[in-house]
Amino acid sequence: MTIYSAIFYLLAAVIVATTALAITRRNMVHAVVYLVVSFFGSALLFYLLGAPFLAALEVIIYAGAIMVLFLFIVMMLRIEESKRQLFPLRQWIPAAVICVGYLAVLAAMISGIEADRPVQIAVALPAAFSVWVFRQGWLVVEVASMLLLVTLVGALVIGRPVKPDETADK
Amino acid sequence: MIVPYSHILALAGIVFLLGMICTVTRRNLILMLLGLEIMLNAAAIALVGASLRWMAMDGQAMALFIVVVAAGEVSLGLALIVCVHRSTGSVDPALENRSAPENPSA
Amino acid sequence: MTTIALMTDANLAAAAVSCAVPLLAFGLVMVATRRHPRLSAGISIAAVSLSLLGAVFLLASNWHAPAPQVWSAAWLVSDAVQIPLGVLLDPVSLLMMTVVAAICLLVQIYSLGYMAGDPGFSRYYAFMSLFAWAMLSLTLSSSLFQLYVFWELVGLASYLLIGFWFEKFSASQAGKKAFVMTRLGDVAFMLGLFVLLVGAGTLDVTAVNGKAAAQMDPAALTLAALLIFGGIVGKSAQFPLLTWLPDAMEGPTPVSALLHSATMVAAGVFLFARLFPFFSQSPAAMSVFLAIGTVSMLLSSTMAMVSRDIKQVWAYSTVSQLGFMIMGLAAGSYFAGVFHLTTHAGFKALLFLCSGVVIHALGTNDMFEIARKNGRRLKLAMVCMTLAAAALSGIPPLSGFFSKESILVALAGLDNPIWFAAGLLGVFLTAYYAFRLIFIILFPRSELAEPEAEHGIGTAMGSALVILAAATLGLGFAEAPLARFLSGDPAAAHAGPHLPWLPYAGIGLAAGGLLLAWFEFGRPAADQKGFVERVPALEALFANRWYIDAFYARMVSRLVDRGVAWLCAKTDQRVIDAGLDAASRNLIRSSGVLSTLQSGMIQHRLLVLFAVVVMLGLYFIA
Amino acid sequence: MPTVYADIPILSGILLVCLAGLFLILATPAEKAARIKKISAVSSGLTLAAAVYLFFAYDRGIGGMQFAEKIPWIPSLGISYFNAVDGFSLPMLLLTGIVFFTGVLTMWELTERVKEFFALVFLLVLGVYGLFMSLDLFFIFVWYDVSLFPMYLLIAVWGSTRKEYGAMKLTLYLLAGSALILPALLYLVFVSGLNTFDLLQLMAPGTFTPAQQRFAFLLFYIGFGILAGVWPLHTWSPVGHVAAPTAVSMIHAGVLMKIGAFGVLRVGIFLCPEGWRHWAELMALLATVGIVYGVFAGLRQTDLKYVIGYSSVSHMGIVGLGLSTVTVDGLNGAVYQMFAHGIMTALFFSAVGYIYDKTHTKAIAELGGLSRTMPRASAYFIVAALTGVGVPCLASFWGELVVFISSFKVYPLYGTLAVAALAVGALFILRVVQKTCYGPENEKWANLPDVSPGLAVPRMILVSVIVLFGLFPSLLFDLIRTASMPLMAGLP
Repeated sequence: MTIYSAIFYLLAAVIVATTALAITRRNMVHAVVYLVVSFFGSALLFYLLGAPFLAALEVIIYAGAIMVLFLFIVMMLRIEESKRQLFPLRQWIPAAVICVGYLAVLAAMISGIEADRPVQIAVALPAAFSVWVFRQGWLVVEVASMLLLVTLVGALVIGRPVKPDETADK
Repeated sequence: MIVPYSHILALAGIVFLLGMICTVTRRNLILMLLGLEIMLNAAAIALVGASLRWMAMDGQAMALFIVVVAAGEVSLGLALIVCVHRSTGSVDPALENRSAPENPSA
Repeated sequence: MTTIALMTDANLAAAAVSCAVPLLAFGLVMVATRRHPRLSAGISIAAVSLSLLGAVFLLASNWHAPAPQVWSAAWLVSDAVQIPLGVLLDPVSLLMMTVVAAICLLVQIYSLGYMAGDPGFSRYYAFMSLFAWAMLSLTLSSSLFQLYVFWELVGLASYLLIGFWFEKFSASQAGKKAFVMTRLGDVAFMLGLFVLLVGAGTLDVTAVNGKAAAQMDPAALTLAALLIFGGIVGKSAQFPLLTWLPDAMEGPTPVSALLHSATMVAAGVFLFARLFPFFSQSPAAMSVFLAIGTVSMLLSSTMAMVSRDIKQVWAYSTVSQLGFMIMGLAAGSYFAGVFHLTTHAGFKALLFLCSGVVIHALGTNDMFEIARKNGRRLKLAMVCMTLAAAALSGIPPLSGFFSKESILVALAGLDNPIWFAAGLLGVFLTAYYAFRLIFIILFPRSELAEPEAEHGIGTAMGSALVILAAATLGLGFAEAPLARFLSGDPAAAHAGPHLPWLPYAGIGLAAGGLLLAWFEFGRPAADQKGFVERVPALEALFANRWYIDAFYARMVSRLVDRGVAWLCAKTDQRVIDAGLDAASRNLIRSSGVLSTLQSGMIQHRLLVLFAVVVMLGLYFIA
Repeated sequence: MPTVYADIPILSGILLVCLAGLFLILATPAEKAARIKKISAVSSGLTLAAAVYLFFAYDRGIGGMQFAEKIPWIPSLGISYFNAVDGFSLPMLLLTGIVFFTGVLTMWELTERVKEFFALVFLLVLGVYGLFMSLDLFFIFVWYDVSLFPMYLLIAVWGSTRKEYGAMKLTLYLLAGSALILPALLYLVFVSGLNTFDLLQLMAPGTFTPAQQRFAFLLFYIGFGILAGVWPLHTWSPVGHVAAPTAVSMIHAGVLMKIGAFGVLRVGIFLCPEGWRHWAELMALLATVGIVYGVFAGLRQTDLKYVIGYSSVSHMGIVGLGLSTVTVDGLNGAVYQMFAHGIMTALFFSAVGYIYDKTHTKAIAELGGLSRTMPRASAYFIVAALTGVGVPCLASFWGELVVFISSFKVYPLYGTLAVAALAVGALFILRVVQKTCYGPENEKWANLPDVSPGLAVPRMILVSVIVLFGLFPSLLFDLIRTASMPLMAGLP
């Protein structure tokens, strides 16, 4: 067991723990904060797995932009905490059944691949990665940018102030 | 020499599972969206791991696009949630629990 | 081939024309001349005259050629089922054809006066032509399917004519009753034909009477004979289907005359005579026929003894005389039955036409009412009626005497004396009820004799009466020639044991009946109350037709209407339909259950989605 | 059986005339009702004329399929536009022509949504014509469905007495039928391995194993049998008859029910003779129950159209009984009876429709004495009733007689029961005649007009057809025989 693997297990524990905490919080602010921690863990994991560029993006976009956006909305809407059962039984039981099946599939998949060989250390330098992406996937990059544009427009349309006569229609 | 790929996959799987549980059980649209993010993140972890395992950059590129899609999806999703909250005053996914149902009982 | 035969053979041409002309008249009247009553009557009478001419021509030209002549052409060819349209000329068909055409013509002439001014005058003549066509074609049919076709058409024509005055409920009811009851017999007839067809392989009349039937299985032969006789029972109003005939007098009186003498009911006896050789191959069936004829004869005589309705008495007497004919035929005397059919056609038509005159003049059917209104002043009608009643009773030298006597001879020849005794009893009862009616009208008791209204009998009506009366007087003496014509042997008239006392017994009993009637109704001191009427229970039994009608009415309403039909209708509504409706309701409800899956709740959908993904994963791994 | 191809595509011509009529009606403004009616009358008259021409031009000496037209349509699936007529379909074409033409004339006084009504009727008849002449299984199915769907609208919009219920019930039943037919068709086409929908190719002996035939025939029998009113799947028919407007009842009872029986014959019997033989006993049983049941259930009805509806169930039972005998006679009788019953019910419904139009009631108890007020209308009614009773020399007698004889030979018990039902049938139909037409004049109806000469035309046509084929049955039997004898001779 190398130091890298020790770091991996540590990060894995942190990610799983914080995620689990995040999804069980009543208070959504808490949930978001725990998830930010989880994403930081993910970022470190990416770094460990040789993707420094993605690690940076994870911090900037996931932990930074997305989670802040969540936080922002949570605070803006001021949703009062639900007094009801956290996990309603009607949804929880089927979910549990599905989980069991899912875990079975997961176990089968893990045992199925050549599991013994540990992955090697390697790094995809940001410059090389970027060149590769723009060479190999320029079309996908364009599509992604188009997607972001459409999302932007969509968000603007949805978020535009509602005129009184339109509410009457609804 | 880090860990076997299977361990990375296991981690991604467990995180995905947590996200899934969050999505289907929490009766709150914001938390559902959060669960979705968790699942996307789990997918990204699996892809990055696979990228390292096979020493190819496709996995990382895929993870990059996942981040892009996640960003877009969250912004649109949150906008919709705000919209729903504005018209019904609730973020419960079940229709009947909203205050101004448009279509009572399916 | 047949068209050539039609051109060259005078007999065939005459037969075809005689049959077809009334149909043309029917079509013409229905389509073209309904607005012109006199023209319609003219067309119809001309057509039936032509038929009579043809019939007389055929009779004369074949008088010495008793060998049957057959022509036939395909009417319908399916595969195994082939229905020919043909003409069979033999003595019985020729005789019957002549009788039918003659009576039809006389009745139509008579109707000129009787039906004058009726709003449905044209329709009446159209139906009369239809009747004539059906009956003439029936007599000449060469195969039994063809005969069945016209048999049904005769039923149709009588349905239309009995219900001619359809505004009267009783008339339409009687028409329906006649049709349905004879239909009941016809079902048996048709089944009998099927059995015969399966067994003998042919329905050609000559073949059935000849070898074809002889090769049949005896049980099947008896079955076929009994079933076919079912048709005769229906048509000739024999027991147990006898009640439609008395009701059938709801039609115009000339129609009754036609119906009772030469057409509808005679068709039954004609069929018996037509298939006589076939029937006589099954002694078991013949004895059943004998019993049915006897029962019908006696039952209807008793009914006639208490009826007050003049037409009804003659109707019962028709049933009884038909029973007599069937007895004669079933006893094995072909000639006796056919001869009585012929003479009966004459005097029964006369009886009805006379009654028609009386009814037309006085506007009532009730014999006591007629007596009170001085019905006896209608001299010609009363003379003719008395003459015909005497013929009916079998008083010599009228035609009825000869034909009845030949039947009695046949009956006397049977081993079991009970049939002969029943025949003699029938003779007595017939004379009694016939003269009961005559005496009641001739010797009115009522002091309330109303001043007689002047009613001239038109020449049309009168001439018909006179001709028929002449026939009644003279026909009896044609016995020997007819016997020779029908069976090729003048001695056939007395095909039985030679009993010199027999005519005297017949005459004696008839005279006895007459005297009893005189004693109770005719003599000045009589209180006009019959011996039956002194026993109320018996009278009720007879007047209610032995409750046969009530039994049928109850059967129809209980068993058919409220029984099977109710069951079927309810099954339809409550079981089949309701079952399907319930099935569809349950389908809707169960789809409601399924629709809860479509709650619109996004998490449920996600659950399903994940479940499917997981299941797919399990599937691909396993 | 030879197949004779046509020089001039008359069969397509019939379909084209229907289509042209349909489009002309659609192109005419809705206000010009008179013009729409004229267009309808002319085009339906043209199709009738073509049908009559075919009837007489068909070469009975050669027999087989004649006036054939075949154009490949989707060769990769083996679907072709294949039309031809034989001794079975020609009477049906003639029947359709007569009922169509007279039905259009009967609705001459219609005022409500004239354009849509006639357009839908044309669509309906287009499907019916197509089905009768088509020899391609794919097209048979398509035409079948084309003829079903206008029915719903015609009843639901122009009907009476629980019209939505009746229309929905009818549609559901008939669609259930087509849901059985389609799988059976596809099954046969695929197991044959011939990659063709051509009926004549598929019907070659040995194409299907007996087990396959038994399976497919049952589906066809039930599927088409629903349309033919086979007991116990008949309940849609009285309800539908009652709800439908006059012309639709005429076409519905006169032609559409025949499609069911014709489908059993053309598809079921042609393709699966072994299945036919195997299920014949069941067919005979159901048909006999239908015959007996129909007359008894009819006895209890109080609505004029229900009475006719149940008599139809009974009469169609006779058709079924004929088909079940597996003999030439049975087939002949059944096809003849289909034709005769079609004409008869058309006359029945046109008479009842007139009575209903004027009196606004179909309740038997309320009617009465109509012979005095409307002698012509009741005369038509009586003629139809007598035909229904089975009076000789009116068309349907011959069909019944031949069916009865053939069924008596094969199934003595069923034959006997069917004949016995005749007596009850007479009772129930004549009772209705007595209660509606006879009796004293009813003041309620005293001022109602009788059938005008114009409206008498279609009814007179029907009456004369009944009498014509009643007096000369061989006109039709000789034709049907050209188809039934080779069919039976070709059976293994």
